[in-house]
Amino acid sequence: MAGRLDVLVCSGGACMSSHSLEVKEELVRQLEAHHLADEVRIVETGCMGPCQYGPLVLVYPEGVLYKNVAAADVAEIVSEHFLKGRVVERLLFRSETADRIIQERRSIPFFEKQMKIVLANCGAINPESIEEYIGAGGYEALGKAVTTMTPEGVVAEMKASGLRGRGGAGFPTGTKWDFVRREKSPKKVVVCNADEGDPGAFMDRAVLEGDPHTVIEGMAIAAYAVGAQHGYVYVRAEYPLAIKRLRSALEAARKLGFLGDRIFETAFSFDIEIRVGAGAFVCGEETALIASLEGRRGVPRIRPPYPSTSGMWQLPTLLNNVETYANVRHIVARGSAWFASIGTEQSKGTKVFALSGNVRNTGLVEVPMGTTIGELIYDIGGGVPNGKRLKAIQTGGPSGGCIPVPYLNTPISYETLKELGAIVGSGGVIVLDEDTCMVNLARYFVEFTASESCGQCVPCRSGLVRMLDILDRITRGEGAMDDLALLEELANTIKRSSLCGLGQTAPNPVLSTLQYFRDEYEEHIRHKTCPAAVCAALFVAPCEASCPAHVDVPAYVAHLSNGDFAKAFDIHMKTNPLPGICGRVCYAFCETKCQRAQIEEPVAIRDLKRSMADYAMEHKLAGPKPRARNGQRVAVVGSGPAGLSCGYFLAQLGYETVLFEALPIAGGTMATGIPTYRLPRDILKADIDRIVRAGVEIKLLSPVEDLDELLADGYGAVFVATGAMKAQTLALGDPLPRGVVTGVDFLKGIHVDGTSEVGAEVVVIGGGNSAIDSARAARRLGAKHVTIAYRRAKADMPASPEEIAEAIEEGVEILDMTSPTGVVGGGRVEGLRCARMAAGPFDASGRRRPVESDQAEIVLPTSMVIVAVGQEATGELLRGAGIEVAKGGLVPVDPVTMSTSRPGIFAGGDATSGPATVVEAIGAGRRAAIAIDRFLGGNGILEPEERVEVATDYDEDAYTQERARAVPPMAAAGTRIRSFAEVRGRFAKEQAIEEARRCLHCDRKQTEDGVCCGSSAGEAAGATTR
Amino acid sequence: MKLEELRKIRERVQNDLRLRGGAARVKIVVGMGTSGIAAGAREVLSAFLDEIEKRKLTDVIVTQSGEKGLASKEPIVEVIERDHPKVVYGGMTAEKARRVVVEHVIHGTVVEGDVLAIVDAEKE
Amino acid sequence: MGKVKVATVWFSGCAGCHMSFLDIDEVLIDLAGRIEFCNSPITDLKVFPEGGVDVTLVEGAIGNEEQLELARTVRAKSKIVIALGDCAVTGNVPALRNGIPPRELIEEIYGTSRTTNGALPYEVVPRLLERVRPLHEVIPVDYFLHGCPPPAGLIAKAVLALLDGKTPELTGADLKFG
Amino acid sequence: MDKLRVKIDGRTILAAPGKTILEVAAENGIHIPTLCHLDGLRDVGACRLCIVDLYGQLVTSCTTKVADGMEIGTQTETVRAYRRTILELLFAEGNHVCSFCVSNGGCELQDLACELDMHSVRVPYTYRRERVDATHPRFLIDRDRCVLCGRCVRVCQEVEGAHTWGFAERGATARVITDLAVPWGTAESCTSCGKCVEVCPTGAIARKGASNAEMRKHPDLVAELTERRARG
Repeated sequence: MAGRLDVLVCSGGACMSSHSLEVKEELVRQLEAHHLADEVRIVETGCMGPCQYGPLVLVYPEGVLYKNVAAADVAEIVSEHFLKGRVVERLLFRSETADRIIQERRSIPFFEKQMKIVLANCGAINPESIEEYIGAGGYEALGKAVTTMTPEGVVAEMKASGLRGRGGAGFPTGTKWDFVRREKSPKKVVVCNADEGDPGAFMDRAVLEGDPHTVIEGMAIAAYAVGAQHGYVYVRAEYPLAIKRLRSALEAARKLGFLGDRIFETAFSFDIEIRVGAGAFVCGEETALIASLEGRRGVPRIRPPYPSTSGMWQLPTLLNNVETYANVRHIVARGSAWFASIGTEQSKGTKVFALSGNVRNTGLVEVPMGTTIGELIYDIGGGVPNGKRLKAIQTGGPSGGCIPVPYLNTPISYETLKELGAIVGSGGVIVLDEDTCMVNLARYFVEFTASESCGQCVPCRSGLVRMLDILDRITRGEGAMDDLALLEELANTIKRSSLCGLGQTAPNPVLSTLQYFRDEYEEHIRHKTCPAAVCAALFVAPCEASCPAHVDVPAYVAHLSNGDFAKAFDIHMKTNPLPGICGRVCYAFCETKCQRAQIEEPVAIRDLKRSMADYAMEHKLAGPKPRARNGQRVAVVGSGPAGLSCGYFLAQLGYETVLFEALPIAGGTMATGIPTYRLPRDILKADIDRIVRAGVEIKLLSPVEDLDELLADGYGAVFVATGAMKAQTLALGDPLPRGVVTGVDFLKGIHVDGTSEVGAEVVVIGGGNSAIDSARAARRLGAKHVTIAYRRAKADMPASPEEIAEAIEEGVEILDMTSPTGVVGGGRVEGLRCARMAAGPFDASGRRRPVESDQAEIVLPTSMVIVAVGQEATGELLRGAGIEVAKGGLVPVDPVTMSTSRPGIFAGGDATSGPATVVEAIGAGRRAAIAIDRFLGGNGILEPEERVEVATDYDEDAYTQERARAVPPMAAAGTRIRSFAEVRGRFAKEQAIEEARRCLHCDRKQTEDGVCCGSSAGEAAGATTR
Repeated sequence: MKLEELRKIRERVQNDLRLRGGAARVKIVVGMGTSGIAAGAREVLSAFLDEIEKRKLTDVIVTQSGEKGLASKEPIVEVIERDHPKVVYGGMTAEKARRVVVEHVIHGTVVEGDVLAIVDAEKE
Repeated sequence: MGKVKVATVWFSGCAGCHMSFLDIDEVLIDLAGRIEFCNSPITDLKVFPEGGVDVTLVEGAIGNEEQLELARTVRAKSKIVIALGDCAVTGNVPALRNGIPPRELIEEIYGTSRTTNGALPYEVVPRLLERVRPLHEVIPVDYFLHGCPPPAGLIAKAVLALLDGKTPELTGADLKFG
Repeated sequence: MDKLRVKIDGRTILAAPGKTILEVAAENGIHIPTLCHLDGLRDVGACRLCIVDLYGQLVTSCTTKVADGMEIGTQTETVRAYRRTILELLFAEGNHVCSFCVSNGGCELQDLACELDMHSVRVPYTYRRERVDATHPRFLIDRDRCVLCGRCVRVCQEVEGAHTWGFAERGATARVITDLAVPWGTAESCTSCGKCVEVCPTGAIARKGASNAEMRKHPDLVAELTERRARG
């Protein structure tokens, strides 16, 4: 009886390591049990591609693809799907963008944009069945070549196809074949290079494991074309499955006469042997590979002579890579014109890439040359997971380079990637997110090549070790700026004077990171910081490193875990004097880097901070004592977070500090913009009052118009923190009807002026937090229907995901891909005209640029439009003091000292950075206070004592077990929209202590005898490589 | 091995691989819910598979579905042909299944007596 | 014209370079009229001149914390710094101890010595650095005089060129180590 | 045979086909620094010190044959800088302490420092620590002074035919070994001919008991031998 279902079980390397063979065995058992063995055929296949989701099971004829199948799931699949025809939904793929399940393999986005030529059979046939290979058209091309074409004809086809070497160098394959064909030698050799050694590259393995005959057929055609009798596949010993499948494929091919004497009853005879390499990376270099094939030490030799004239045993030798051979039969069978129609002008056909790193869908993909990098990463790869930002992609492994975000629209080809300082290489693509340290990445690759150098030539052998020394020094914070020049000089020397390709390309990872991420090297050298919080010698813990104010999170959390809230508060005040505010509105950069996420979820650091701050407020704690007054005076303009922070730390250092505020209330945007349901004003006041008690004088209603007057008044220095309060506008009509306001004015009206006028229908334009704030505030003021119109995709909204989710709960509707073009209405606004947008090419931020779609314009009926599309600084005050102001009103300052071009005048916060976060402003204010102290003759030291690790008094091991993150109480959405009362509740004291104990103490790096004393996850956090 | 021999192997195997092609002309869906199986859907399914095998039909696939909600008419079978309305047969037996293969699938004549419904593809 | 201020210092080395300096014979007489020796093991002036010097010749590699500190002072207070001899230029013989942990070294040398009765000098003498380093690895160096010791003629050539306000032409055989 | 026309450092020179750039330069009195090259041995191009500038490409002159119309720069800024950097790398990876080396004054590495104007080694030194192998009755090897030029390996293979010397390991740990990495004194294939001592450019392989003044090497011995053999 014919089968009714074909069930393909992926047995590629990745799926096998996630136990796909157990799934297969269970399938066999279950089919027997249900008497389905005759109707359902199980096929073990090679790699299907999306390795992340293995084990994969593909069921035909429906084409249903199941992911992450465990043996325990098999019974359900058999009884539900195979017997009753009900697809098991929980094992299906899910769309990344829309919340839907995808049943069929071909509609999964991962597969949609791919074009499988090389991988056509991988995951589709049983690699151990030559019959299935033949059924899929196999050996037809070999038959066609040897019976109907001349060798010259085959070579001509290869040339015309435009195929280039897929091993990395991209040399035209047909030309290479022609060289070998033209050699006058009775004996010639073809060699397949399967010594795949790049970290993160596994395409050759997948082909050998999933479709070995395609390589055999390609080699046989090549042998016919160049006139060779012997073939060798040089495959690394680390690929036992590939060796096994190749070996059985060779036997099967011999048995059917595709190898051996008189192939297809012609005069052509050819056979292939397998040679197993011992795993030296350098043996991927062709001359080293040949040396190793011959049984000698695997070291490269000088070319010429090239292998095509003198290779194995001095015979003319054709050497191509696995993927190159895998293309051959398709070109012969379907013609060079077909092949040449795929790809770009100079790079034809497809390329297989191994996607790995920080990307949702890791695995093997095959795309036409010319596919853009962005399509590869986002459309196929599914983008960067865990809400992180893309930083760069690394291609070509240790010989390749990095490509940063602004180049996402680059079509992939040999030429374009080379222009960017990267290479196509063998096809490894490592996606790097914001948590990657580029210096450490370069160090990793140099460490690899330094240890894989054959040791023959001096620049590579000794030079790479010296580069590694220097990179090590930099990642330890011991680098000097001169090191960069030396590093570059060494890199260029090695690149240009090494003997073989290994050395000539080994410096590329350093050169390309220096090209695009030099600032990161400089951060390590000048400021001894690792922005990605990877280089462990340079920070206390990842949370501390990622905090713009560098709050010693591990220390205060440790105090909290001991129940000592007062000590925790003291630690916090050393670097951040606004704990009540930050405990509520902080972006919590710390949590995004929290290593606890490797176990389940980050520690709820912000909520912990709030508990601590509320405790301090209720117990009227003052924080550390300021130094005695030193008699000098400093003026601060603006009472937002930057000004308050700078003022506080100046007071701590002994300065008499006066804050000038133009408005009748202190706090800047925290008072005028952030709604009270997020930040109650008594909390704001408590934090500010504490700063006043610490010795800062705040003068309200005191606008400053002339900095020189201040300096003449006896202030030794001035810190300008006037924020970015000017609302940006859109050209929506002229004159604008009533009912169109800016988000800034709307929120300020509510919180400062006490106005509360709102329409029944409100449309908010924008995607940032102030748009969300406006929308949620409008709901609270009684608006029936609030819509946010945003021109990009929802996933691209800059507002925090938490805020967006809460807004939706409160009934705010988000209309993304919608760009307002004008208002409708005369006296009063009646509607908002919007164009519907489509996702265009990627912009410099790595998001897709919205472009107008062909959908018709829509009109949103509304009685009020709130424009919250961004704010900017004016720079007026500083311009008046003769300081140059850049575009957007921003003032250029030194990032460490916050000093402007004029000595004695410092600036920070939104005024210099543009709209940013409270905690960034606090960090800037503190840095400025230190610099002002130095400027006025002090030593700029705020904390003279060394950091002390806080001992804890509970059983830490118990808390490294999985333990859910604590969630504070939240008011229900229905209640929330009835008032401006605070939405988020706080932990009970015991709950806070419990939550604090989830901290893994990444700050405890090593004990004296060099043993890491943290938990395993703590070690992971302390490790420099990810 | 000659080219002709190779092609023979291929034809034989292709029949074997037809399920994976996704390009079948006719799809026969057998309702295999609890009531379907109770009414003899297993035998119907086997008969379809057997008949298709015997007649070397390479462009027909047989698949299964769940309960159709019409227990009294089980076993229920749908015959879906490209560019044709879907034909739903009820009260199938192994014998009737073989007839559907010959008359409907091969010759394109609907087996009138057993038809429950004819459904336009768009209306689904 | 005032005299040119010259200092010499002696770090981890054998004093051979200073001996070679003295070996420049009659040139010394010429020099005596043109330079003022500010700080030198030869003159036994132990404090590096606060006001700074024009040229400092540094013999020896950097082996302990005191030497590191003084090397930095030398750099800060000298217009020109010359690494004098292979120890200062390459680390030479003193650097052969690199790779052996300082603690082991001290225990080996002092712990087994009769004259010190096994007392280990941890506090009273400057701490050894993990590695002995050539001078230019710790401070920028302007000229390198190779040799163990550098030939007297080479020293004379370099110093006289500097006194004439010229750049010493150090090339070819002048760069012979050992 | 037709002569090829090449330009070396601006001078037009007629050269016989099949010769390397290094040979043609030497015949015309143009000196190119070398280390792993030795007349009479197969060239491997490993030390990279003889690189020359083909204006667009750098090649090792010991392995690259002259071609008609070739323009060669042997002393361009680029090659001089690269040679110096490479030499610094050589000095940094070993313990080349000339002052107490038996080859002091007769060392090709020491001479190269003078020739290439190497004032200091700007990269950090490695301070290698390998044991001296003095198990051979007449010779010894101090691997800290080895530059891995491979002359000992080649002379042992190509001229003596003993194949005692070989390479082991890779990258920074690559080193020359005798037989299968046994102490030299126990290497059964060694004929104690001493050719390795004569060709070693530094003080790495030396005669035991020889004083500095006695330890003068005769690498030209190899060319003499091979020429005589060729003559029969």
